[in-house]
Amino acid sequence: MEVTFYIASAVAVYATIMVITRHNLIHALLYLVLSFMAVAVVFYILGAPFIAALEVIMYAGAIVVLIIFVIMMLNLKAEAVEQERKWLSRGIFIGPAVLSLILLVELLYVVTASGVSSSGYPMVDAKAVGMSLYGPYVIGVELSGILLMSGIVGAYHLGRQKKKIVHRFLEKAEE
Amino acid sequence: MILLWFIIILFVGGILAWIAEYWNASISRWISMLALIINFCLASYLLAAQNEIAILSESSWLLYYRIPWIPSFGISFYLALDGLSLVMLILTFFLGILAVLTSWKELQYKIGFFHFNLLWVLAGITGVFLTMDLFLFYFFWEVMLIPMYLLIGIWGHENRRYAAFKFFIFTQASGLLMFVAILGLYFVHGNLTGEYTFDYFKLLGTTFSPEVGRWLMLGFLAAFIVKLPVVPFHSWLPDAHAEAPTAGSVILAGLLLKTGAYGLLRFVVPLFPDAAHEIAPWAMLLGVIGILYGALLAFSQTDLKRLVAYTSVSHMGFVMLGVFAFNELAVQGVVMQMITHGISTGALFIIAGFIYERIHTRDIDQMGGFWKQMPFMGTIALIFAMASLGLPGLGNFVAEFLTLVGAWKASHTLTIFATLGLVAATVYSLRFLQSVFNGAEMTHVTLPDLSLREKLMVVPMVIFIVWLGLFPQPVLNTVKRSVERVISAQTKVDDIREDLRPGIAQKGGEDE
Amino acid sequence: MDDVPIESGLVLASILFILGMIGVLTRRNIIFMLISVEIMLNAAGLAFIVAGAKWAQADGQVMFIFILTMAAAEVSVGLALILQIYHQLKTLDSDAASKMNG
Amino acid sequence: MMDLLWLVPALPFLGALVLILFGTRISRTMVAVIGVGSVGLAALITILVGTTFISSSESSFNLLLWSWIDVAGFSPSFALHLDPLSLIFIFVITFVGFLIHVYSTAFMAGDEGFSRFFAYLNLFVCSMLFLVLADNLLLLYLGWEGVGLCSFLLIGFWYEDKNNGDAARKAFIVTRVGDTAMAIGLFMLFDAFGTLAIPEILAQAPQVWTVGSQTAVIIALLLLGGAVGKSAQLPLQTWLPDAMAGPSPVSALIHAATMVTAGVYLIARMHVMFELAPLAQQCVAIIGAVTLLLAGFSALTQYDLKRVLAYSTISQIGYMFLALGVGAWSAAVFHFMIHAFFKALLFLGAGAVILLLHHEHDMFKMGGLRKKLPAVYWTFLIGAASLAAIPFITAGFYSKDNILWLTFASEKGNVWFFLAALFGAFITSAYTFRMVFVTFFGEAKSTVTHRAGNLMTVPLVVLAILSLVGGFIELPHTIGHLELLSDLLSPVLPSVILRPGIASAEWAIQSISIILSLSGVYLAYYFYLKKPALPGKIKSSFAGIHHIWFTGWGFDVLYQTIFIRPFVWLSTMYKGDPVDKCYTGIVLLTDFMHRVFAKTQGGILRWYIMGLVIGAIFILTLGLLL
Repeated sequence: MEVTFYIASAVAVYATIMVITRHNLIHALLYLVLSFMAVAVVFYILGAPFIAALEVIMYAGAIVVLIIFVIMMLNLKAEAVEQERKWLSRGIFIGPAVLSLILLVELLYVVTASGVSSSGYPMVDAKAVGMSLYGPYVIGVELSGILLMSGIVGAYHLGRQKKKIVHRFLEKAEE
Repeated sequence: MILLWFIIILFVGGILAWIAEYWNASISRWISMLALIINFCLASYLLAAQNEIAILSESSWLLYYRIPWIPSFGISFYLALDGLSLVMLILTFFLGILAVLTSWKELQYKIGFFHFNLLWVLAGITGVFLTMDLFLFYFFWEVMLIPMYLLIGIWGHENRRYAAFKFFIFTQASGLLMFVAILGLYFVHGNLTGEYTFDYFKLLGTTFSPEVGRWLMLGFLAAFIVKLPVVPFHSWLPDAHAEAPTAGSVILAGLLLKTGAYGLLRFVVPLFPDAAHEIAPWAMLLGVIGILYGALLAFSQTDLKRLVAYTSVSHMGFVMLGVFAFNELAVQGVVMQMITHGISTGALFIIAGFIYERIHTRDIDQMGGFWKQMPFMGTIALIFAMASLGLPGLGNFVAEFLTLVGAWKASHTLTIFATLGLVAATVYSLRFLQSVFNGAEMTHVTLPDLSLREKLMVVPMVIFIVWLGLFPQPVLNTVKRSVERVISAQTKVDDIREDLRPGIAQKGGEDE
Repeated sequence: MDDVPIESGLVLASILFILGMIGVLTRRNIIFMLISVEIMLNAAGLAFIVAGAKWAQADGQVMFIFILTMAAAEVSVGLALILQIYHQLKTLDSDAASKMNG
Repeated sequence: MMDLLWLVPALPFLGALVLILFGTRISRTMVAVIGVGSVGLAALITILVGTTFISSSESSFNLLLWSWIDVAGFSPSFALHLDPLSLIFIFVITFVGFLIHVYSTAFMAGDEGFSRFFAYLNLFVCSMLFLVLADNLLLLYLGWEGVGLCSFLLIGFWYEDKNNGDAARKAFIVTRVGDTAMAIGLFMLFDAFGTLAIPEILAQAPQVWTVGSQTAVIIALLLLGGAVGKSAQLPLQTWLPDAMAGPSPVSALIHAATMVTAGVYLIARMHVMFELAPLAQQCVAIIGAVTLLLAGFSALTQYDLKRVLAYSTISQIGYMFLALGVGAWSAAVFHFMIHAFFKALLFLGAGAVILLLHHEHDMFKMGGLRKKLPAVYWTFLIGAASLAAIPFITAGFYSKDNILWLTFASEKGNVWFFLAALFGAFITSAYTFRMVFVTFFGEAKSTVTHRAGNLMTVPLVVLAILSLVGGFIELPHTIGHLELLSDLLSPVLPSVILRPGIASAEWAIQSISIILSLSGVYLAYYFYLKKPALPGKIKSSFAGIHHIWFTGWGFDVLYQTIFIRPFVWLSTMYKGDPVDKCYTGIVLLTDFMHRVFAKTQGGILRWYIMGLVIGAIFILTLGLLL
């Protein structure tokens, strides 16, 4: 089981690295699916099968599909890849890399130094999750609902092609 | 009730004047004129009848009017009139009439709104001079500010926005400090007696620890010395005066500055006698610095209105010197100074306005030899230049001499320096007079001498200033009891001090 | 259910989070930035799950569901924005959309 | 009859008021009638009041007009106080003033500011009368400043010329410096006595202070400051020569006869103060002695006819101060009166000459006017003789001789004062006759088209007569011994105390002074008529001294350097208001900060995230460290 965890972890990390370094969006998305899948495995190992399923359905499924739709709508061509390569110069990595390294070291230190260790995770199944969702967290569920609705409304509103009006507004703003 | 009418007439008059512009701009002029004349007549009636009224109410307060406003916070709509307020009211309405007259032709646009602002400023000033509730006082203090800001910002000269903002920021910042001090006073008094009130008379006897008293007084002082203004807080004044339209300058110099002096007399000294006593030497020093600094700067200005503005700084130094000298002579001098300076500087601004109307510049270097074409205006300018340098026979002399005689008792050195200010005043007044009216004629345009309307404005001012110079006693009598009240607040402190440590107090009285 | 140390799970979450952050910081393409944000959210969710597993409580998973919900809403609105930006500016460069500077 | 006293200042005031209000609308004749008539009536009333007063036995007469100010014990009122001292002054002011007004109607006939001139002149007479009639020092101060104002207005009467304006301004400001000292003196007096009423102060002063008390000395010195400014004495004498820019009648009335002697009046009026302060009185004497010499030397070198007279005025007032300083109060008043006559005469004569020569001031461009202007010549000669103290026949002899003798003989006098006065007398006659010889003798250098009219001649003649006979009211012991004036003044001014056993030397002193004044005349004759080339040579060989004398001992340059330049420099430097700059600094700082922080709102999303990350690192580090 331990080995499975580490393998899945390694896959997740590798896939994520590939995601953030790809020039081609579709390639990146495929790696992203891979990364999510690997994390789903980890979830399963950690005793959360319901969440693992959700991870696959929502992240690897719905969200990635959504992004693919958008990419298709944007109709990006080969030059987009070229441009992406240009944008992603080596120099641009240095600053973030240093910062990230510092942050990573700090996080690792915090995590390992806390001295928590355990073995064998009990299964927390969907029922338990459902019980607590509609028990103590019912307010959170309601709020999530509202959030999702506003997300839908917002996406619809923003996604409309009201080119002319916005254009005039921008022109005005540029004066 | 008559006190309330003073304010209502101005507020309503202002709104009517604004509305009237919709039909005809000149109606709004007449409306504001009428409102001010009614008020002036009412105030004059009170002045004439003050003795009868005073006997009726058996106190130094002639009239009062009080209704609760926000009772849960101890705020009431409380107006009261004594000699000092009465004299200041007369000055307010007199200069108000002049301000309307001076803008008769000068203004070309948004006339109704202009008169609205003008009347509301005057209403604010009237309120400040009348109110005996500190919350209401702050309210009127703000009412004064915003229309004035608009007057400068909308109808001013080239650099008006800068001047208006500067004026607003200075007065507002200091006004907020005062508001904090008012609240502080409110809570200190409330904690002490259990009665939370903004009533001036109830707050009068409040005792503080010296530390608290000092800070609260500084809060009040901040608002008043910025308004007065005292160097180094004067820097808004030259800009505001120079950029404001003539009517605005007249009101600024003639009345708004006086609210600062009034505040010192009415609030700072009676409410915080101890703290005021402590700060007196410094305050007097600031006054003297103001006198000399203003005079020095007035001499070098090339902008006519800025020159006059700096003379105001100089003259207001006398107020500061006199208020903190704490004796009847000096304080009477201060009251006279408030009136005479209002008239004389107002007149100088009006003359500057006349000249601006004719040659469209305020630059002294482009003036000269105007006497030839405008001897009448020259004579008027001569009289007011002499007034501002303190020529005996004109009102300002009485004011300055009383102030200095009083201040002499408080501090010899400072008085000597203040007296040197008279020489400096001579220097700048003569420069003003000579470079504008004497010398070879510099412009080759025809300059019409004063028209009837213009004469109607300046002639009463001349009469007033001469009358105040030769027969100041009626005014002095009117304010006598108010002044005595200010002094008694201070002498009480002196008595207490003397009781506590007689030896030291006596010694302190003798040196300097 | 052998002894996978709790630290390992947290370390994995940290690494993923940092990688996502690197992505946000380095990429200029808005879609990539959005993907990176998803990675970060996912990493945060992972941390919750690990913690929930440690204490054998459902709360961690509940939180993950909330995060998921939020991520979904965010992606939908974010993608709509991307569409608009692309229509307006004809580019996916996030720097080009800096009209809102002070 | 005495109650009419208020009319004396009121009439000229009314005249001024009418002329200011309606001057431009009425005819010139009317203007002249009002201007001259008001002063003439005032003079008439003065004589009436004066005779009544002298014939009555009272020593003074008070007339309260109205209460001026009454605050906390400070209660000066508009009240007139008539005593022999003020009587003499108002007589001189109204009478000489009247003559000068008459003269002015001719002198100013062609001027466009005719009514303005008379308005100012009337206002001046009114102020001057208030000055000398004042019952309290504040009213005196009113008159004091009023005459200063009128002096300013009249010096700058021809306002289109900037130089006139500058001269007027200089006069006002310099005298104002003295006035300020005096104002401080008034504060101290009020502080000490609680009143400014002159009689009360004079009565109380000896009881409050002992002789030489420090406060008394300071007050006396401050009053002296005022006197020095008004009377153009050292060190505030510089304004008077420049003041000659005004019309000649103005110079005659204000800068010779009346206003400049206000200082003399003040000191005489407050003589009790000065007696209580011997140091201050000694200062008066020293100032007088030094001034009379310095001004005399300057007068010797001037070209401008009126400037000679101006320096001569300074010098003669120096004599009065010297007399006051040695305690010869009535001698000073006597010399004031005589000086008013002959100096007014000289100025009017000079004015006539200048007018008839089309505003030519340089006397070396005149010459030979004796034949062409006989009336002016004879009257001018009489005035000059009186100024030079030609013995026995002129009034100036008696008044100056009186001072010379008392300088020597008085208890407070000494030999040095005497020598200074004596040498001054010599210089006086020298420069006076230099002026006469250069102007009226020798070759004619200019053309004269017409002669002075009656309106000009009559005042000249009247003044000439007074310059001759005016002296006979006070004759020295050696000649006749008549003391009309001193007797009149005796209730007000104490008589001089002589040093013991000295009275017999009077005739010797007199003869020395006679010899010196005559030799001064001869000196002028020798240099300017007999050997006209000689002065030029001397002048070129002593050019340095000549320049110093000519420029009035360089006081102007000195004041320019130590007062005016620094003031102007300071003022120009401060023009932009440095305090304002501080506030501008605050504004600039705010603006700068705004710019800096605005940079962070660049709209580049990645920078925002970077900021987030840095914040996270910061907080984590803090958590780790603490």
